[in-house]
Amino acid sequence: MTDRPVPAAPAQDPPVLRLEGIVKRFGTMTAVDTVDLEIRAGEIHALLGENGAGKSTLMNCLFGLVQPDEGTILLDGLPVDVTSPRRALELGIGMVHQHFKLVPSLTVAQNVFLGSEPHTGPFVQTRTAEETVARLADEYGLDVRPDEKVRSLSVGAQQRVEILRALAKDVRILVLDEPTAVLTPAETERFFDVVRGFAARGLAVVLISHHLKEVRQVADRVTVLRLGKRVAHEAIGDVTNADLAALITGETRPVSSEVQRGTPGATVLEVEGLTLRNGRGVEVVHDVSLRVAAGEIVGVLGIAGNGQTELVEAVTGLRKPTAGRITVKGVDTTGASPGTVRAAGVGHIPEDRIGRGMAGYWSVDHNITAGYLDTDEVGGRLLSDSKASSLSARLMKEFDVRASSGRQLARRLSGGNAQKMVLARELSRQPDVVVCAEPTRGLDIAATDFVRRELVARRDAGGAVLLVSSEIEEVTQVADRVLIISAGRIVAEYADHRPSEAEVGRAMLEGKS
Amino acid sequence: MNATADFLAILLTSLVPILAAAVGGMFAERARASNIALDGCMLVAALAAIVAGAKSGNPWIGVLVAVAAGAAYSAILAFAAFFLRCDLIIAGIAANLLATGVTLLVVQNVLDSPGTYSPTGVDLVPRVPLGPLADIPVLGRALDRQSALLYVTVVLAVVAAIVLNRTRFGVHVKAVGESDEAALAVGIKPILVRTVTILISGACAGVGGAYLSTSSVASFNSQLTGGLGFIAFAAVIFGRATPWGTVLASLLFAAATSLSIRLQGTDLGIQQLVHALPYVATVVALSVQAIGLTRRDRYDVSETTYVPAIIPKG
Amino acid sequence: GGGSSSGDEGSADGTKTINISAPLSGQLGDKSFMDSANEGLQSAAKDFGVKVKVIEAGADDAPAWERNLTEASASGKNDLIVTGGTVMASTLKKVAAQFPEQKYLIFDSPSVGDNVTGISYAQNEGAFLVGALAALVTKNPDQFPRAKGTGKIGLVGGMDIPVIRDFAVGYEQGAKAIDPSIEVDVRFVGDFESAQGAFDLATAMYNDGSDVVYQVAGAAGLGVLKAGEESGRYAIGTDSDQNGLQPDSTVASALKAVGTTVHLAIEQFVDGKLEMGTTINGGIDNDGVGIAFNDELVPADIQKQVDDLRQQVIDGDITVKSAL
Amino acid sequence: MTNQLTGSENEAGTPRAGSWMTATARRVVPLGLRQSLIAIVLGLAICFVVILLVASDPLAAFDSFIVGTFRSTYSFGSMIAIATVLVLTALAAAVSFRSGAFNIGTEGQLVLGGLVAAVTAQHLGVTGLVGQAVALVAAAVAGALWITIPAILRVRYRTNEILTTLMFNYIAADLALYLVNSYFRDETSGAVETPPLDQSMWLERILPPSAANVGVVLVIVIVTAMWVLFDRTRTGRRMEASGMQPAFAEYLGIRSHRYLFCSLLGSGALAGLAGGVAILGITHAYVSGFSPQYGFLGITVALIGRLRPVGILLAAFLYSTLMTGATAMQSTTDVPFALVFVLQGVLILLITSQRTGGKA
Ligand SMILES: Nc1ncnc2c1ncn2[C@@H]1O[C@H](COP(=O)(O)OP(=O)(O)OP(=O)(O)O)[C@@H](O)[C@H]1O
Ligand SMILES: Nc1ncnc2c1ncn2[C@@H]1O[C@H](COP(=O)(O)OP(=O)(O)OP(=O)(O)O)[C@@H](O)[C@H]1O
Ligand SMILES: [Mg+2]
Ligand SMILES: [Mg+2]
Repeated sequence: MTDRPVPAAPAQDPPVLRLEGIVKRFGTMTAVDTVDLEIRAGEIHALLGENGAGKSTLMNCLFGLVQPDEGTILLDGLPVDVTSPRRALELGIGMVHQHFKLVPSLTVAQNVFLGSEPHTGPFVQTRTAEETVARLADEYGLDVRPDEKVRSLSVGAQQRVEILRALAKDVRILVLDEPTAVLTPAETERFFDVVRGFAARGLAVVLISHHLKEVRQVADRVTVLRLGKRVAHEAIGDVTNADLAALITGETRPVSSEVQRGTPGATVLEVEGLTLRNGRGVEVVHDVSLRVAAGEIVGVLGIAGNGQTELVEAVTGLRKPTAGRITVKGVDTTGASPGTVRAAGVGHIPEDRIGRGMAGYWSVDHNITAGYLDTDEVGGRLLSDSKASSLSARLMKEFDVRASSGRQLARRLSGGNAQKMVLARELSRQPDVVVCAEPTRGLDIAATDFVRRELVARRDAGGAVLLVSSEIEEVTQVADRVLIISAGRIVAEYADHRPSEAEVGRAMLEGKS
Repeated sequence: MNATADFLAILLTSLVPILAAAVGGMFAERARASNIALDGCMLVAALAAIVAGAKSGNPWIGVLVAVAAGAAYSAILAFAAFFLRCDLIIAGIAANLLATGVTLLVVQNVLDSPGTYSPTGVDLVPRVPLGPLADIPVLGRALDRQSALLYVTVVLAVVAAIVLNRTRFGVHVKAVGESDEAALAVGIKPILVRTVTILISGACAGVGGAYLSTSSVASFNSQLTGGLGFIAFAAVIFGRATPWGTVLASLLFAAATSLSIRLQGTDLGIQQLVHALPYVATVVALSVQAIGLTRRDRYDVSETTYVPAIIPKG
Repeated sequence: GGGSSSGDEGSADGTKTINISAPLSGQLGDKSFMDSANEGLQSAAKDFGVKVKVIEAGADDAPAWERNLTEASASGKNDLIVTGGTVMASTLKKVAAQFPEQKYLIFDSPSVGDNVTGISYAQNEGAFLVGALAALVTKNPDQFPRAKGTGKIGLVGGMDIPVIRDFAVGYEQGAKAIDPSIEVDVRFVGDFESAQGAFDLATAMYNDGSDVVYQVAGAAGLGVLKAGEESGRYAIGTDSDQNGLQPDSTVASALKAVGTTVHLAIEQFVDGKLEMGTTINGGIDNDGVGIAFNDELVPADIQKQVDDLRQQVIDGDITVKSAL
Repeated sequence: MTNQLTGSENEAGTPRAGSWMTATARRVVPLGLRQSLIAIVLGLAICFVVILLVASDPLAAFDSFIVGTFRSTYSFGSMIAIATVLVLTALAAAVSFRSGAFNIGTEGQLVLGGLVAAVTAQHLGVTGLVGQAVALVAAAVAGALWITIPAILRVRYRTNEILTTLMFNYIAADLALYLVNSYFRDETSGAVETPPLDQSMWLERILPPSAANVGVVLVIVIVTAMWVLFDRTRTGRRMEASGMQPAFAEYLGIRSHRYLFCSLLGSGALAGLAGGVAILGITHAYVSGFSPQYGFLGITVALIGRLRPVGILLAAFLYSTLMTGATAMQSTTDVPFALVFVLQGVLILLITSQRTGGKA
């Protein structure tokens, strides 16, 4: 792809910020490769790219979290070197991170002023801090209570705290790294209004996102990174979604391939009146019933935190139900141990890939063969390394797990490859039931596509797939039946047709169809 | 009446080393830099105190040197953890073992007084007579002629509470304790904060050490802590690394010590078992708390953020 | 380690030097038992021109005692091997059996083999005397201004072990010999090291009414003496003369003449008079054990009363019970 | 949302409410051979510096410290004897470390194990090989029992096992003293010791007069068994998973708690057994202080041996060589045994250092 010239933007004041030839290497791999970028006051500038394309890294250089290996940062045309986040804030550069950087047990005000507390001597002026926060909050229409503990805030509110933190330093350039990833559609809408407000007040906003729709909604211009290089730099008006997708992935392919619907057979997984409590003993799933047939993908769709996690844990034996019944192929597995559930023929692709799905300090071989310990494919009475490694080599090939070798530590795998490794372990034994939660979270388009294909393949091979996800697009495209879960209840079911995103979106939010 | 007073008196004398060390340990723990080497710091400090006291002839110089020594020794821990990048707990265990060895070496080869070092004619840290106040019913008798270090320790505890809850440093400690990322993002250096808290914990343990070797008897022996440092660490944990929690926990364990001494008076014929009381108390306290917590989130599924301190490498 | 050698090559009369090795079961510096043994050895080294090497070991490292003993024996360079402490007895028994040619001297324990001479002390008798004194102190507050006349006395032991119990038995008997109604409060520090612990313990005992506390707690004992000073009561030292440490409150020390007896035994050895397989009994009669009064504090008539009891023990009118 | 907060914090293990006393997230210390070697070299170097500082005759000191052990078959034998015990305590430490919990209480388990070994056979009136077997088994059981409470607390309630096991050391010391005094004391002795064991109960000595004994065979068998268990069995693999990442293990259907519990009991049993071997093989009676900190030394050895059975075997021989060397040094020069403890501390620090270890 060639980097097309920027159309001379009319009546635009000179850029407040220029990045010239920024390079950042991590060991051997170059995360950011001679990237130029210019941001103007009052514009909303979208930064697109696959996972690992280098978006965050580039912005981290700007924000002083990492030091670029080459290149210069010019502010109002003057070269500056941003040695630390502190320095960045002094220069008027603020950043809201992809992963929030808040301290749960501290109050909103304490978080906003963390590191730069207003103080007399060693003592913090709590009142001053809280008053300032309150003022900023209603000035920018961000509602939060300064004295509330961050722990008790919703994700949206936490994000507002992050933004306030930047605003408290009255920044001129605000970087938002995948801000909407964690927001509900409604929250997203409100959020964009706020962002437009910023631009109107002359702030330069950099918005990182994976969602083309959103970008189109708010952005004035867009820059696309691929494999650390800048591949496009456009006014949003001049490109179509298809172009962007192509630029991002580097190939011209429809954003998602249409998936055939399956042909359901006999019911294999059956959940009756399931009731569950969460860690704190609060009932979070109430009397849920569902059934999944062989050769069918049932999508359970809901905004994160509506009981899906617990539901999955219960079905896979990780959490004991307080009421209800679960049967797999007629075998009652209610309250059975995860081992028993597996033995009954259930594969599980967990939501918490890193914490549950794999042992980061184990080699890929060990991780994959861990699913085969009960077979003789890893050796007889005693384990055999040769047998094990040949097995895992086969599966790594089959599931396209890219690693330097089977002996590479799993934690060094990229997110997508890690997920593929999990698939290799879970799907290769052809379980009759596959329970997967957020299987493509944080994956790029290619990896996402791969994972979805595998699920469909399993279905077509007669497996029953329970797909729990909060991504409307994913569920509506892959699932044969869609259940909407809200506040721990199934509030809607779409059996006969694939619902439109608008339909389910409303159901999810309103908690009824 | 007097019995109670005497019980309290012993409780307070046993409290000093535990509380002093615990108060410091609290900071470290709160910054997620558990200092399990409190015992070692105490030991080294105790030796420093008595030597400095003996050479300078002024017990307070002894105390100051002890504080310095405690901090310096804990610096080894910080060095190991943040420069050598050892696991903090293991480094702590090592530091304790090292302390025994080093003190023994110094006593035997530098001070040429094998085994126990008990120089004669060293002035001890003064005791504080209450004068007329001593006649206040229970408290008067309990507090009369307690070591000045008791008051130092109490002040330490109060200051600690204020620092942790009211100052910027306190906020930063809490922040680091909960999320390095959050701290880094606002330019707080976690390693720096942790190092400081570890130094603080060492310094406080130093006060405890000085108490052990120069408050009642000018005598040092590489066994003299008898695990007090670990009890202090337990107090931190039992106190949830909160100021008042730590104080209460320390009081509890001091009470156990005092009780074991009292019980020996009533001849049960099991003196040696009674002697174990403080240690038993520690275990019981920790268990009760842990059980309580598990009760509270008993529906929790297993810890997903678990990584062991050591794994054998291929 | 304190390898403290002394004495010069080849003694006065030009015969080859006698080598003595002394692997101990503990460490010096307790200002008491071990130290006085060491004095005996060093003085002997001076007086008889023998070569003495003291080897310490951790008080809690039994295997090392055995190693040191065996190493010393195996080297064959030592004419006599001196060791001590009841704890050492069983070890020496094993080792001595392996080296029948080697000569051994063990203090504070009876002989444990044909090639071993033992020196045992009737510590219970020494304790008996100080027990009597303690009783007299609490009975005569008028002569002992710091005493409250509570009729209660105490003993602080290092650990609850037989030897210490032996002290306790004698101590109690001595007290009862003065007045059967005397109460005796016995407590243990739990180790022989933590002086602060001993201090707190003793303080508690004074608070509970003891007028005098007798320490049998090794290095920790210093805490007891100090507590006596602090609490304005009296304390009694042990093994060697500790009256000087707290002159205003230490009324006496029960002596265990380890130093002199060891010195004596070595002298006999040098003169070839030391009989192997026998045990030298150090009791009240031959000053193996005794009492050192603090004359500043203890009036003559009190001393007299104690000495009478002493005489009765020597004459056999009183036999002091033992816990061993 | 908590995910958002703890997000990429997992490894640092952001404390959840009350996680202060729960033994959770730690940084991994991969133990590499290179590390062990570097550590040993540096450690010895430091010792030499110390010796140079304190010794009046450094050369003699070095000499006895390093080669003193190999001077006589006696000291060599003593070395073997110590190593025999160290291997067991080290394995005890290794088993618990590998299963993700720190059993710092090996000392206590060892002491009680030793006591039990010294008395059971006598009291059951069995002697000879049977007696030895009974005694050793009893010792192991005792060790296991002594860690049961901390183990339950750790497994069921996430109580900080480091503290509980440590406190149990102190309790064990008092308990042992009490038991010996009131029940098992050798009446003929003034010391705290049980009556000497019947000769037939002694583990056969292989290098008399030194304490080296056939326990060494037992140890080699156990080491082999451990190696197979860790590296070649499914149980071992599952154990490792449970230790390394309970959540992952559970998810795979492994009862991680069960494995952790068993590992801890096993750890205790090994420590107890070590006590038994020390009694039957070296002191032939329970003598208070029969253990020169075998338990803690075991931790060091386990780390030098990279928590792997064979490594531990080698490390144990190395370390006990230094210990006997130190004894020799102490008796020939004026450098105290304490040097060993210094070395111990230094070694642990250097070995678990990720800097000397470089990349995982
Ligand atoms: N600290 C680091 N060490 C090594 N590699 C890193 C580090 N940080 C980022 N990388 C690598 O640099 C590349 C770019 O990472 P970056 O986070 O910028 O991608 P991204 O575009 O933000 O992806 P995403 O959309 O998932 O946030 C990735 O391959 C990543 O693995
Ligand atoms: N901390 C790290 N240290 C070393 N290498 C790393 C690190 N993080 C990532 N990498 C390497 O960088 C490459 C990309 O990592 P990253 O996690 O960004 O993948 P990604 O680009 O996000 O792909 P995916 O979309 O599958 O997540 C991987 O090959 C990985 O091995
Ligand atoms: Mg990624
Ligand atoms: Mg990113």
